[in-house]
Amino acid sequence: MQVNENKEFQPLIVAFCCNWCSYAGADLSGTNRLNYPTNVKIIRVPCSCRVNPMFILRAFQRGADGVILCGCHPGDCHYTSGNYFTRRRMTLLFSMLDFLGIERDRTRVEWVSAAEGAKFAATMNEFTEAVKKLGPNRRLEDLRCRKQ
Amino acid sequence: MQEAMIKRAKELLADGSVKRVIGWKRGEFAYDITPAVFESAEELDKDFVFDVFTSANVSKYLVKESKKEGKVLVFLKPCDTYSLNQLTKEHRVDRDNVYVIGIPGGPKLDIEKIRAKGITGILSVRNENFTLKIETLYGEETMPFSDAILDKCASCKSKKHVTYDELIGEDGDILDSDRFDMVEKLENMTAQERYDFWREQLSKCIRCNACRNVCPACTCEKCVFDDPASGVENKAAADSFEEKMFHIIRAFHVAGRCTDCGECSRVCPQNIPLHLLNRKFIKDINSLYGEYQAGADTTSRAPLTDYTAEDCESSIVHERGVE
Amino acid sequence: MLKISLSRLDELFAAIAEKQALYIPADRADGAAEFRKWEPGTAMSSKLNTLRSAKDFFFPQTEDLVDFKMEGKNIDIIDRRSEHEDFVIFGVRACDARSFTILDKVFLSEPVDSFYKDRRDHGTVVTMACTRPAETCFCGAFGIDATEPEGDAACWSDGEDLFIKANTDKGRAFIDSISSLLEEGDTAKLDQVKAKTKEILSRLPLAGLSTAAFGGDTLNEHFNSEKWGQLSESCLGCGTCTFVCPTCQCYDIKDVKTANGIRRFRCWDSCMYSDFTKMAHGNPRTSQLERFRQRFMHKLVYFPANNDGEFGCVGCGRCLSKCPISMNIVKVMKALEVK
Amino acid sequence: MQRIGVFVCHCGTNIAATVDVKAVAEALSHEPGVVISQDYQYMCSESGQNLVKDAIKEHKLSGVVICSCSPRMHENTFRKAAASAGLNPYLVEIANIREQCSWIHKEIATATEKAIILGRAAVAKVHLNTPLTSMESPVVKRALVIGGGIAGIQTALDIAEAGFDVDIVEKKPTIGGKMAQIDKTFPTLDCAACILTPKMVEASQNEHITIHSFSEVEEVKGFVGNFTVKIRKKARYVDETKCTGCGLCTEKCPMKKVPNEFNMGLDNRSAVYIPFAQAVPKVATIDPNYCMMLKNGKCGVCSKVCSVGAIDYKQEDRIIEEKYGAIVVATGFDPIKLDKYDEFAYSQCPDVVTSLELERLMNAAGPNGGTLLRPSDKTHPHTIVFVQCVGSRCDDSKGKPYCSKICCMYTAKHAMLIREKYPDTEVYVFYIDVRTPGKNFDEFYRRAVEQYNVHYIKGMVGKVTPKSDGKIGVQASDLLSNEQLHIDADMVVLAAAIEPDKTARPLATMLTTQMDTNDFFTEAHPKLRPVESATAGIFLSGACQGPKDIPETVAQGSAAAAKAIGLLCKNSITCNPCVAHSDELKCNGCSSCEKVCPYGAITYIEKEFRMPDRTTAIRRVASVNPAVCQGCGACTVACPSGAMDLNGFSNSQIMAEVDAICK
Amino acid sequence: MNKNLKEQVLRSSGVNVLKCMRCGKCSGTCPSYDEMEYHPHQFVYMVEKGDIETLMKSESIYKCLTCFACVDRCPRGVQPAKVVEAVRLAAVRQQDGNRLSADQIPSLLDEDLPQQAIVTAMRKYAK
Repeated sequence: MQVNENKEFQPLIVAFCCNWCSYAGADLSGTNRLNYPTNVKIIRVPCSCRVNPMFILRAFQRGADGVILCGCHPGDCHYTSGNYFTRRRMTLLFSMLDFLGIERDRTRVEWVSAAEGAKFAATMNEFTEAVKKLGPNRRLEDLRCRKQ
Repeated sequence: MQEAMIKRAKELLADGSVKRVIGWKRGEFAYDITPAVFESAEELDKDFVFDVFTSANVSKYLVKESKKEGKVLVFLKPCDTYSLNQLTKEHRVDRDNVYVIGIPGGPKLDIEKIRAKGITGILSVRNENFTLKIETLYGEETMPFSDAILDKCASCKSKKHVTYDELIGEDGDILDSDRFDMVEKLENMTAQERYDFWREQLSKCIRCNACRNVCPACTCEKCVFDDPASGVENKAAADSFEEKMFHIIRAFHVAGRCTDCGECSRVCPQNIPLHLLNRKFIKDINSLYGEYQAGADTTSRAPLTDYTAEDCESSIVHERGVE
Repeated sequence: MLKISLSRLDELFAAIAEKQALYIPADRADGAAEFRKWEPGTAMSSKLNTLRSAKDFFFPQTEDLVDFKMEGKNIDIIDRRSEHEDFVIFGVRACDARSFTILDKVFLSEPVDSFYKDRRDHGTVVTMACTRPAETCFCGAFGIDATEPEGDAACWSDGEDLFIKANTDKGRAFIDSISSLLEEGDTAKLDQVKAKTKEILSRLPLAGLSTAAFGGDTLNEHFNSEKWGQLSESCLGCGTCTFVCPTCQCYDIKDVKTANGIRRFRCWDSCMYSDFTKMAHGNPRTSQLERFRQRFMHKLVYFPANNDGEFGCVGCGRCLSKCPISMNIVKVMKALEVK
Repeated sequence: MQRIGVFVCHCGTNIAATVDVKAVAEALSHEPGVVISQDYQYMCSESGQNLVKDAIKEHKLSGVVICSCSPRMHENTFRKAAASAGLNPYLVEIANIREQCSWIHKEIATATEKAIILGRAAVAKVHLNTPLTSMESPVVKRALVIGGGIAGIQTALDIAEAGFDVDIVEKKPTIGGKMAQIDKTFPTLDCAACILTPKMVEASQNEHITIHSFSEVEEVKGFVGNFTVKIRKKARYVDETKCTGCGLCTEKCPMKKVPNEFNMGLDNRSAVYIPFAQAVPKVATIDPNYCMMLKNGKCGVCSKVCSVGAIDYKQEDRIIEEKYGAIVVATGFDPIKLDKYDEFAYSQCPDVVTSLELERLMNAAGPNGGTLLRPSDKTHPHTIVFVQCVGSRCDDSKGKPYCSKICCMYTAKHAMLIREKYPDTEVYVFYIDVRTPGKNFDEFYRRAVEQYNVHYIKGMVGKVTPKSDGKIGVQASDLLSNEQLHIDADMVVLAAAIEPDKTARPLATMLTTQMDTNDFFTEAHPKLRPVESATAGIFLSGACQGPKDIPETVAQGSAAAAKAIGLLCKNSITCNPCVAHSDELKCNGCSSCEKVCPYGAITYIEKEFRMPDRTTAIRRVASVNPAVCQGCGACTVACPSGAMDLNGFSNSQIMAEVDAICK
Repeated sequence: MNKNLKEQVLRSSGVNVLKCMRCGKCSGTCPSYDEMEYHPHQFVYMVEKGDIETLMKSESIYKCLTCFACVDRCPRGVQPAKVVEAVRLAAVRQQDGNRLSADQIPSLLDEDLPQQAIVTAMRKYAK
């Protein structure tokens, strides 16, 4: 999270991308020179199902303003069924965060294939804008983890 | 009922079918009852108790007791049998080494609710026609029985025993309970209201771990919150994030496994309605993936280790309820 | 004795709060009482005691100790200590007041815990005598008279007036600071109230509880008792008893990773936890029996052995009402005293 | 203490134009553990790699971070370079500052800042990397083919050709499958038996091939290279080793009223039978449902007439156990049941037949010796109506959602054969679309229309009504002329949809392979790995993977064989070391991980442990087979106690990355 | 093409006409085929094209017996009868164009027509 009084709020966005589809999709949007904001930082995981809810909470704890999880389209998982488990886990996790009053738009799951470079860039642009609108993450931040 | 239970336990001890009996032990007062293991007829006669305050779910003790030599007899209320089934399903309890006698369920009483009426110095509690006569240091007090019922009993989901070797008393039915009403009420609040509600509740948490340690679904050999390698280990809720983190992860870990026995809220020394978090998951699972009752059987696949190609997308969270 | 009419309590609180922070027991939404900073409109709770004990004022559940700030490969060490402001805790019960004496023995003996001492130096404890003890009370067993509480200053109520008396210099200074509001009053009615309370205290279910079988010289006898097995078998190993206890003083020191370094803090620990006093070789007490035994041996044997016979319990009864499985020090004492 | 080297690549100007690479190298040099931080023009070039190798040696590096292009591009390059310099290849991490930074951002300041953060995350991760070694797992040099149709036979022959032993398990008394029942094949119209039976004989005579006919797979355990399979050899009450296939018993058997499944129940066989003349193995089988000796102990004729004493009424099912390195599934297909399509009167009228029944009716070894006669009255049909897409291309509630693929072509074949042999017969084909992609396929269909004058009518038949005069009323709409047609037919032939064999689903469960909702086996990749299942060591051959005609089936059979041979050639297989592993001390044995593992890589063992309280206990703990695990990590999240972790992407590594990014 | 009409027909029928694969089984099974100017499969196709006014003007909408044979037989679950019914309904809703005038009725009366049908017709078409 970076706030500068003169500058527009720049959210910090963590994107978990599965190695086989979404990370390749992100690469493709690079290859095609499709812009998306520098706010987005990608972490590579073998499959979206590797993403533990703990990682998402960890990101918020440490000041991320939005977390997005990208995986292969349902039915296309490299490991055949990983993203189906992801879908259930994340639906329940997001629902719980919503239940606790955390802004819904800070979390998202998006299916991006290795061919969808344009979709990846568009998704990241859109998500960054949505998080920007929400402002800094205050409800799920651990103040002790801020810069001393 | 208590006499019948003691009699049967003694018979089973005497003929050698069981070595030990898990039940409840009388305390100093009317209400401070401790789960206990009884090994002889004398112990049973002296201390075994079954009444309106024997609310503790003793199924979790079977994790340890069922692995000991010899069969163990356990008295389980309907809600407790769900916990046992779930533990059996997860191979935490050796069911073959357990002899289950199903006994009728509640409603059980909550001493805190009696105290909340300002009644103090409680010496004894008697139920006369659904009016509680409470003898105190400051004279006798009365209150309606219904006002003192434990929350978990007030929204009882089932009076049916899902596993037992024999029953004392009648078996009941699965009930239509109003257990999701409060969850729904919260869902209909605004995000800000929900946030405020939980901030107030969770800020009370003292991280005593009573909720976790009493929970029959929390039987991990090593809990992630006690394990420095997990990255979430911590001892104290030093920050509002930590409180949320603990309770979100705990609820998530038992999602699809929680039988909604209500023990977490019963034991919370700070009266945090923790069961609402678990019920939220149960409600979501029921509505999104089909009705599922953890512990109803020992074979079905838990919702989080299962999927269908047609499952809803997580964006459904954005589409329903109140922002 | 000096007194003020109970109807003028708010005036009194306002006068105290004008000079320093004032904390009084107040009811929260769920009915339980807690110490809360007084501001106009805060009503004093009528509950016997607060859910959490008053030890939090001097020994909070978490406390930052030091920051290690990293910049590149350099580490800066920043002391997190700051001088506390003066504060008053009003309405502490006799049991909790005694707990400070016990904590003092731990934290103020050499080496002095400067974090604790700083808070202790700045805090004035004003106690309040009990009139309606609960069935779970057993402070008498530890020689505490609930009608004559300790603390820097003590208060009594006879239903109309609040009487106040200083026990220490700090207490006298406190009374001086509010003397304009006080007047000399007759204690005849108060004496009656005290007598009545004493009578109730003698009738408490736990009134007969005795510490005779315990103390520093009973170590071997109790340590090797066969009863620990049964007593501890249903213990869940949670920390509820420890965290509501006014005298439990164990803490752990932990680090939290910040954005650019480490923050070292301490937090309450519980001897009931499996990783309590874990060392490089592992854990000294590996079973719940040993951990359970540790807690009660500490309060009933080890502590008096090291502190002139002072027991590590004040009989406040919080663990009796809060233990999820209703196992507590009274049951332990009663079981162990039978030979 | 870690000694980490950071190498920032310019990639010419690809990175350097938008990212200040020198600033990145400088910033990362201050990160904890970093002992050297350099930038270079082209890190992937030989001199760039040498830079890394030299630094590893000179600075005794314990970890390497390359800030360059995507790891999907050059991760292996740099891993190999590290390995050649003596550093474990898995101690290398890549920060993707090209595809995910320089190429998408324009402003140098922000792009550089982001590159530093990405580099920092990689440094944080590499701190926690551990050396990983690929495991070797031995390969049993024997293959199992499940299903003895043309797909299974082709696969088995190809594998045997390469010199490996291969077993065929066929549930029927003979191999041959559906192709054996077919009369002629499109588009060449050669006789199916003429091309199939030599292959069947070849299979039976090949020294590398063992045929377990009348057998089924009972249990599959193990993993790629090392499967243990239990096979149930069902009792056929005839000693296979003694029976000569002379057929005397079948002639003498008094029980002759058994519906002959080989001829689709259109005629009868005896209770002891050989399915057809060219059956392999040519051995008799007694049908216990009809044999009077087996049912009530009264008969025994076959035993009396058998000169070699092969009849054994007391024979029981036998279970044999065998080890295999590879398994090929070739369970094939079946036409669907047509009972629920009462608009086509299949159940009411014997002259409404399926295409496979028509094959038998026209076959020389069929019930009528090859003369096409109506089943009801054995008269010559003069008008025949073919209905396409019966049960194919349907809504889920009405039938199969897919195109059965082979019907258009075999119907053209049938129409053509009938018109050729019986020119006095009018043939109508009601179609929705005629689908003929394939070599010489459309030409074949056009021949049916142009040379043989088969009436192709666009429109699905709406109703088929048997009439009292023996005719069959067919009502359909001709969509092109926009009129409703009413044809009095003598026979109606339904192109029934095909579906996977019923045994496929339980088999898929045993093999832990995936199936789609239609029970077709799912290939590992629809385009690039069409003959492998997602489970290593399990290959797919023929129609079990989707509807196929014979040439395609044979092609896939050979392809599956090639894949299996590729596996069997190896003495051992190198496993991906980035696999899950379970910390047994933390494992609860709850089975959550097992349930989400798509590969069946997790099993449970009862193991004795010394517990922290100095007692010993036998506990059920998860054990991951590293040869089978593919490293998806689903189990790591399902595990409540965090006992499961993933090499190369451990909880602590990912959280360190999160922390580094969120600074 | 009338977009509103198409939307109305699609909404009131609840049918997804795009599921049709043009097999013509509906028309193949239709007992009123010969009575109809436009046949069931054409209804589906024309609704898809949005050519609804033509259908509304056609007598075909009154020739459908609503026997539901097409609904039962359709392999794709398209439910052509519901499409016909929806077009008919669209026509009925434009009452002015369809309402019978009183003097038209006698010539339409038929002795074999059940009384109930007449009453129903009155109720349906009279203002």
